[in-house]
Amino acid sequence: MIITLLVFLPLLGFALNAFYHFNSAARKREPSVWVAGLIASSAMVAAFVCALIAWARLKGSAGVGPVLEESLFSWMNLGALHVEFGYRFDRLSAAFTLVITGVGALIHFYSIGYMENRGSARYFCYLNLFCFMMLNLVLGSSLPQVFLGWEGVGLASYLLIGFWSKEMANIAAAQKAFLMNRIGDLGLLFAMFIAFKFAGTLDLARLAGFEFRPDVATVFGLLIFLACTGKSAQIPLFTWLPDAMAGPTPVSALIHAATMVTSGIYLLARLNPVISQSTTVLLVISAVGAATALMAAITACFQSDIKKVLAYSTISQLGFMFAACGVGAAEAGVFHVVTHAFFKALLFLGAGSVIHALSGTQDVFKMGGLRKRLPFTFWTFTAGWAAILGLFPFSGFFSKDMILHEALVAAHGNPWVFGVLAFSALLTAFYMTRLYVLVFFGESRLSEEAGSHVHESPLVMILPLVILAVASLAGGWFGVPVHLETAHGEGASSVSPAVIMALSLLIAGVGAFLGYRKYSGTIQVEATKDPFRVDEFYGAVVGRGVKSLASFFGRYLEDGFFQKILQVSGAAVDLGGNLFKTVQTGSAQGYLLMMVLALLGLMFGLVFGVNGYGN
Amino acid sequence: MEISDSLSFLLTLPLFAMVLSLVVPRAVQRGYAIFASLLFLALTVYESSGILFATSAATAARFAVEHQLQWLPQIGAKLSLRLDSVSAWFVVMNALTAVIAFSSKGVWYRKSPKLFTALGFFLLFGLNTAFLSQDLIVFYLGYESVFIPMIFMVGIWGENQKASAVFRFFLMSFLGSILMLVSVFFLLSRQVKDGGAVSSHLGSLIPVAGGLPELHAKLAFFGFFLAFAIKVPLVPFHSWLKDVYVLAPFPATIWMSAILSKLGVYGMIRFVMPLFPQTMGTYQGVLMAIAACSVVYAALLAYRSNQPKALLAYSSISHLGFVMLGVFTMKNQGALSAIFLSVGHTMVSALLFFLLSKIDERSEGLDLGVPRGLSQQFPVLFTALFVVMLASVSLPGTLNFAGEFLVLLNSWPVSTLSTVVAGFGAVLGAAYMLKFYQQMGFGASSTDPGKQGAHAEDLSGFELVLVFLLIMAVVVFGFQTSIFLKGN
Amino acid sequence: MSAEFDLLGPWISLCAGILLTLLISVIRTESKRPAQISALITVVGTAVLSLGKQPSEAALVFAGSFEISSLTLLVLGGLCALAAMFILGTGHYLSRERIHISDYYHLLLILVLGASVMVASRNLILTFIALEVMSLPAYTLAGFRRNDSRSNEAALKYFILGGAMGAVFLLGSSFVFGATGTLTYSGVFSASKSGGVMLELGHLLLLVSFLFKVAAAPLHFWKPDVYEGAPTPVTGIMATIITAASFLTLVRLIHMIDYGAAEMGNYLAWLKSALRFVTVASLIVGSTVMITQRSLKRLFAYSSITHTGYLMLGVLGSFDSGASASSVLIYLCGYCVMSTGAFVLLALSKSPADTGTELIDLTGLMKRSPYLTGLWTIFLFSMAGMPFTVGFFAKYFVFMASMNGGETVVVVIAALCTVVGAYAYLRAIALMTMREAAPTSGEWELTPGSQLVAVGAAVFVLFLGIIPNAMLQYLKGIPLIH
Amino acid sequence: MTMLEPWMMLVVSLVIFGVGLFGLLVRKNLLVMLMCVELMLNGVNLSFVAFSKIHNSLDGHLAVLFVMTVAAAESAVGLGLVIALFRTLKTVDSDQIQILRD
Amino acid sequence: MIDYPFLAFVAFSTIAILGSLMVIFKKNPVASAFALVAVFFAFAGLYALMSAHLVAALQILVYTGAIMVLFVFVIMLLNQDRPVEDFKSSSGTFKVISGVAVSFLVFLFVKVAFLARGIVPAGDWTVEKMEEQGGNVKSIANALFSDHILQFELTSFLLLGAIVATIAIAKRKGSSGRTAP
Repeated sequence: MIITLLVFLPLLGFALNAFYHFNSAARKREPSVWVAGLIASSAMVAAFVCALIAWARLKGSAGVGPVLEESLFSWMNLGALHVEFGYRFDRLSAAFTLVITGVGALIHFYSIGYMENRGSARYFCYLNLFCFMMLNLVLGSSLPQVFLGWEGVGLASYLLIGFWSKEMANIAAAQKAFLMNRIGDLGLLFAMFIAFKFAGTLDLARLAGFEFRPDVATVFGLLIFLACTGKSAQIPLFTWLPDAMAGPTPVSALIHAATMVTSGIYLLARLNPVISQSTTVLLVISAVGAATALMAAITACFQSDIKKVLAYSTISQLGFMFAACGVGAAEAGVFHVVTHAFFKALLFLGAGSVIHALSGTQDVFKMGGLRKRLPFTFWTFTAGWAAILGLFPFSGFFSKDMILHEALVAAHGNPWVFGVLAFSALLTAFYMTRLYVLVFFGESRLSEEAGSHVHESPLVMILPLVILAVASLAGGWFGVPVHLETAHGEGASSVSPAVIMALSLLIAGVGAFLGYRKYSGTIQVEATKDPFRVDEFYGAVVGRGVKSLASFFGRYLEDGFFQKILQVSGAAVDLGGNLFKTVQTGSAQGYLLMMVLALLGLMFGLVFGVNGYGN
Repeated sequence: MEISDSLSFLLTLPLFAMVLSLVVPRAVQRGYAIFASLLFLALTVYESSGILFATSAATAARFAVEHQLQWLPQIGAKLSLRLDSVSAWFVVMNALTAVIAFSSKGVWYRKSPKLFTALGFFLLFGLNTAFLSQDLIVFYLGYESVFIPMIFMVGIWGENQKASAVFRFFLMSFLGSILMLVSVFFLLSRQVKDGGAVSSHLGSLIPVAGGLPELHAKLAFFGFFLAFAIKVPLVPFHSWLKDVYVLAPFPATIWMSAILSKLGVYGMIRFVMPLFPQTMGTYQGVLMAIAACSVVYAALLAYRSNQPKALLAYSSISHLGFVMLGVFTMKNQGALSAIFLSVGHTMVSALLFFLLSKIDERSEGLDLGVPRGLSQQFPVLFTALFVVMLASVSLPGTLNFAGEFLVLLNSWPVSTLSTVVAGFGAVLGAAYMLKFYQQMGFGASSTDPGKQGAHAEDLSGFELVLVFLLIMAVVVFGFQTSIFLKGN
Repeated sequence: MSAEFDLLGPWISLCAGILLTLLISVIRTESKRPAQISALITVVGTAVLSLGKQPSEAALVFAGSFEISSLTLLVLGGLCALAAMFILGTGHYLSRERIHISDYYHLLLILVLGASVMVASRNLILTFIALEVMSLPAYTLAGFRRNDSRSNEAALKYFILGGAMGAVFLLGSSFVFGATGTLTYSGVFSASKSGGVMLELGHLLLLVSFLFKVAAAPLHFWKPDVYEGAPTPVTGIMATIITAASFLTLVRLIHMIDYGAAEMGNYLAWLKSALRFVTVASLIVGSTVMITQRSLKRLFAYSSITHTGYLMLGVLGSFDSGASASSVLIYLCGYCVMSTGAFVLLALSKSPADTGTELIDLTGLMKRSPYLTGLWTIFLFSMAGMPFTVGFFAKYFVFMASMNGGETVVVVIAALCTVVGAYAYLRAIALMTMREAAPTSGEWELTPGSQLVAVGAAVFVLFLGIIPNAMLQYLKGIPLIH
Repeated sequence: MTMLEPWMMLVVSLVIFGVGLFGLLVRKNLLVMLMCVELMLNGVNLSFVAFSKIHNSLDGHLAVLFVMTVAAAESAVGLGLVIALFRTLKTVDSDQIQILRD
Repeated sequence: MIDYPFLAFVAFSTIAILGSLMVIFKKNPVASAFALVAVFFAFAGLYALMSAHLVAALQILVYTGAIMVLFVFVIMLLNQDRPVEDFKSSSGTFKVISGVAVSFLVFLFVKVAFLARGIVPAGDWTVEKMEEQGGNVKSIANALFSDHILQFELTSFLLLGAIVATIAIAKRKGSSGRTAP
């Protein structure tokens, strides 16, 4: 029952905190952040411990694909459909579970400091709910259960992005995230229907072993991929992620960097055997992944909000992972998920620490020279920076290098993908260095007021930073956590890993150098811009489209046509009534004449019609 | 099958309660109504517990009860009531809706409370007659008699300008139901022509309908279909709905959206499917398309509505489109999923209107404009509203998700296109429900707390317990689906 | 013969009552009460006498020109009961309108006598005389508000058109007589085997005159005007007693000729389509014009045209078989009860006579008198054919009869007209319950007698709407035609 | 033998009926209209007697007797109604009685 | 040989038709009434031609003697003995339609009435038989008081009703009710 316990611990935290929240509300008292935070954090720590125990058991058990299975109850049984509610813990799940519980626990702790004075038990409720849902996603034994987690994390994300609900902009961002995710979710929903129709099962293990018809496999794969683009912010459904930065920064770190957005990778990795059945799907995935990586990297270079830069960076990194999955090297993608979780969480939390120190300022052009004033933050951020650049021996080096290598050598590898990814890596180095330099080096550009309050964050925030910094440094040495089937040797070309490593380091160096050159001197304030304007495009086409369709229906059908039908039929009856009334002149002789005419008609019918009289 | 006359209690008790309500003093009228309906709910659940809690379809079938009472031998109509795994759900939902309706916004008890309670119990009676009857004439009687209390509830307690809405509601419903009656007559006359003994029992009409020539069957089918399509409503036949939902007092809106609409669903499952399987099969594609269009069309209009009640009204149409999609699969599993989703819809839409009525009580009235920023002020109320809203957008883990999922799963092989279209409706559903919640819940508070007087406190007491229990039911049954599916 | 005279008892008692009432009012001229009481006793006694008798077989007396059967006794009893209800329920109206004179009661009794004999008649001349015995008091009663020109107008219109149509009936009788050489129904029946256009023409003329009496479109024009102008109780009497008797006579006239005769085949087929036209026209005209009306009496006039249409549905249904059209009887029974209730209520309106009672007078009635509103609602719903009222079962039987007769399209049209008609009734109900009272809306008074009648009728309507078994059993056992 | 045959009487009777009907339609004086009703009834009477003659039957004669009685009663009532109308409206013109309409 | 019955028929029917036309075309109601009297007399002659002597006698007694007197009395009572232009007040179209409709009606009636030529007598009450039974009057009286007694009795109520009705309706204003309330 260890897995079940592991999943339900956050739910327990959620329930306790919910009770605490309503209890305090009823007594008109502010709930204490420390109480709420400790409840939530201890639930997460306990879950992490459980995850470690389970991991140990998994290591200990023999067999090719060691799995821990726990079935709770049967969820839906109808006809051929049998959906069990249960959990499966294998290597892939284990990697994700450890990240979720581990990084999650750290971020919970961090939140206690970050949310002091502004948070409440509600916040920790949501955070725990998120973890519960995320664990369901990665541990669920069947697709509906994955879907439960899938939509559940969307819900938690919605709640947390809109956490500060007095600002309507935050609510709008939250809604946008939820809706774009919902569009993606449709893909998963439809994929389930197809799976059930053709495979007759929704169980993940059985499904993974099922051989689909080629065309079905393509459609299925594309639908799954659609779901993944929504959740993992890939083209075309990526625009919600930058807006999602409206939530508290720890949330961005946990949900929108480390865990939730990577669930697309999880699903692709989980269904890798099915996905791999169609080369079309793989091609689409790698192309979209590479394109997203490049596009987001370019956009990140033009952002001035510290969190937005990180957000685009996340999208870009997710693009790397997708590209890895697309070329048929899902384990490289998963590896990158893990390392990325460490260093991106670290970066976000560092950014959070900076924002916290500056009382909410997020514009990098209003920072600068914080190296001295926030030493812990600076050093830990440096670790994150190095990791994302892929500098040896930081974890990013290993995973990114592996992806670049696989892009060339994997079964579905492609030099184009490699090229794009490499260029993206260059840009990554550039914009991260830009950020790094703007925040921590140079002259202070703080406003008077913000400058006077700058202070290093409390221990409860620093400690997670340090731990994550260590993880970012060491994470890569553990190696690839999973072993998925990857066909080697049939790749486009075979290149030595060493060459790629060197190339990768070179790229990082060049990018960092360029970034440093540009931003180390006098700073020109740059306005934020979105070179691709995808968001505007969606707003103009999809948003306006739906609205105008709705108002078209509303105006011409609902208030128009349907009302007209009623009015016309009413008017027709009324007209008939008034028509029949016109003979009601009040003149008795008029009536008599009408009756005589009626009689005459009847008699004509009788005499000539019936009897043919007179023929 | 067991012959029992305990079923007739399900009809006589509401009538008894109706008569009693005319005697009960004004001051305790509301308490009486809630108490009596709760008692009736308990009785109903007890009566149908054998079916409800059966673990397998076979067990449920064994608990099915049929009760026959000679009523109108001259026209071959019998009071043959049947409580089985189809009708049991609707009967229970009916009793439940009465509880919720009576507990909703209490303004009605300021004006002729006795009449209102009496009408409510009459409604309960009429609906139970319709849900239990296996005899088409008796079914029609129940089906049609439901209009009477509804008209008066909307007409007497409704908002201004309600008369034309009432007319629309009544005339369209009546048009449908009378054409259904003509279809029944048609079948009966056919029976006479075939030389059989006249009986309007479903069982004896099925062979008659089966023997109809194709064209006749189509026409007869159309009569039935129109009645139920208007009642549900499906989209081209829905134009009565919005105004009457908006203008009706909250209890009436709850009744209409939660249970009156189910009459259509029930009729389609219970009568149309067994009577006209071939015709329905012929038009299946069209029917599925209509259902899918209902989903999307109503969702778009809900998205466009700024008035919370209108929005919920359209959302009701939209969700019922899913239900009908399940019904039109014409498969056992599809129908079962549809019933499942119906139950979800009953609870969720009743709760939504119930909570909206509570918001209405606590603000200056919804007709004066949508109140804003209330979630800070009434955290419990809005949390409940949020959870119900999630159920309404069928978030996994709720009853509605399981229902909707199974419906779509079953409709996918039958008509993929319709299912895809309906799926997009689900996305829109999320959009308008979020808008609905955000409108009232978030932002800066628009109401002056000083103005609200006695109703300024949050949801509490009986209302809270009721809402909590219902929400728990929505969540628990979202996982414990076997209670509905019974291993079918 | 003595047994037959025993069966004639109810009629004799009615005649005796008429004379007694006359005598009493002549002797006690200073008060109108005795006449009212005497009339009431007469009709109640006659009703009891006639409903108590259940002859198993029809007896023809007076050389085959008069039929004593369960039907004719039922009709006599029923009409007397309706008359009793009106006598009891509308006395206050007569007082208010200053037409409360003994003559009113004589005329009413003579009217009932004529109506009941008309249905029992099996001889065309007797039918004509009975028709006039019924009609002359009706013309007069319609003009009984003598100081009101509207009442005079109504009476004269009714008289002129009724007189002309009486002549048409006679001409029809004459042609039938010419074609068959006899004036008794049975003689015509046996002679009709040979057919002939003269017989057909005569038959048609007979039917036309009675279609006029029951106001089937397109012979309905008189009805709204006469209804509006006549004093309300008289309108009620026309709507119930006269309509019921005329309709039953119409049915008997339709079935006067032999339906099995091959020579009549063409004619019967044509006649059926003509009646179908009349049915549909009555339904459509009645229901559509009904919704344009503001005056309540005119509304009920068009409503009764619609009801004629529904009754014709029953006739159409049983046309081919010549079978006993029990659906007609059932419908009439329900229709008379609910109309009586409605008109008794209508007579409670204290609106000035020169404007008549308008729909607007109902506005906000629920606030002023929930009791009255409840009664109105019951009758109006029954007219609309809502469940649990007798109106539903009445409609059930005519629809079903018509459907069995293969008239599916007509039934569909009738169903649609029901919806249109329901709108008109619902509008009245809506005015009562859903609107606030307007300053112009008229007053209503409640009197004990009218309450008794209205509540009784309402109970009857509901009772028969829920447990109609006994009534159905009884009425189904009564053959309309022999 | 005579050329006179009963059907000739019939023609006369029907023509008189028609003339009465026409008069009823076009005359506005209520008294004359009542006379026209009498004309119609007389026409029918003649046809009854003619048919009676054709059929060698007595029924037609009897019918005429009754019709005469009815006609007398009817004209008495009709004239009474005209008098009542004259009292309120001071007219016997049928065009004046068109208050009730629609 | 002169066909006297036919000549008489032609004369009477001419008088009847012309008289009836005068009834409707004379402007003065009194003139109409007198034309009507002429028509009634002509009818009596026609009845006599068909050996319906009782009917002929009653025609004169009842119609001319009773009904027409009543008419003339009422005309005088209401001061209507002056020419009225009411025939002209009717609209032309109305008259034309009425005329055409009535003509067609009569045409159809007559067309059917021609069939009377082929009718086989159904009864045996020939003139000769009536003479045997004691004459036209006695035969009719026998029938009237045996088979048609019910009609006869009912007419008494008809007359009673008519009397009551006429009194009730034509009474002077203000005397509604035997006792003014």
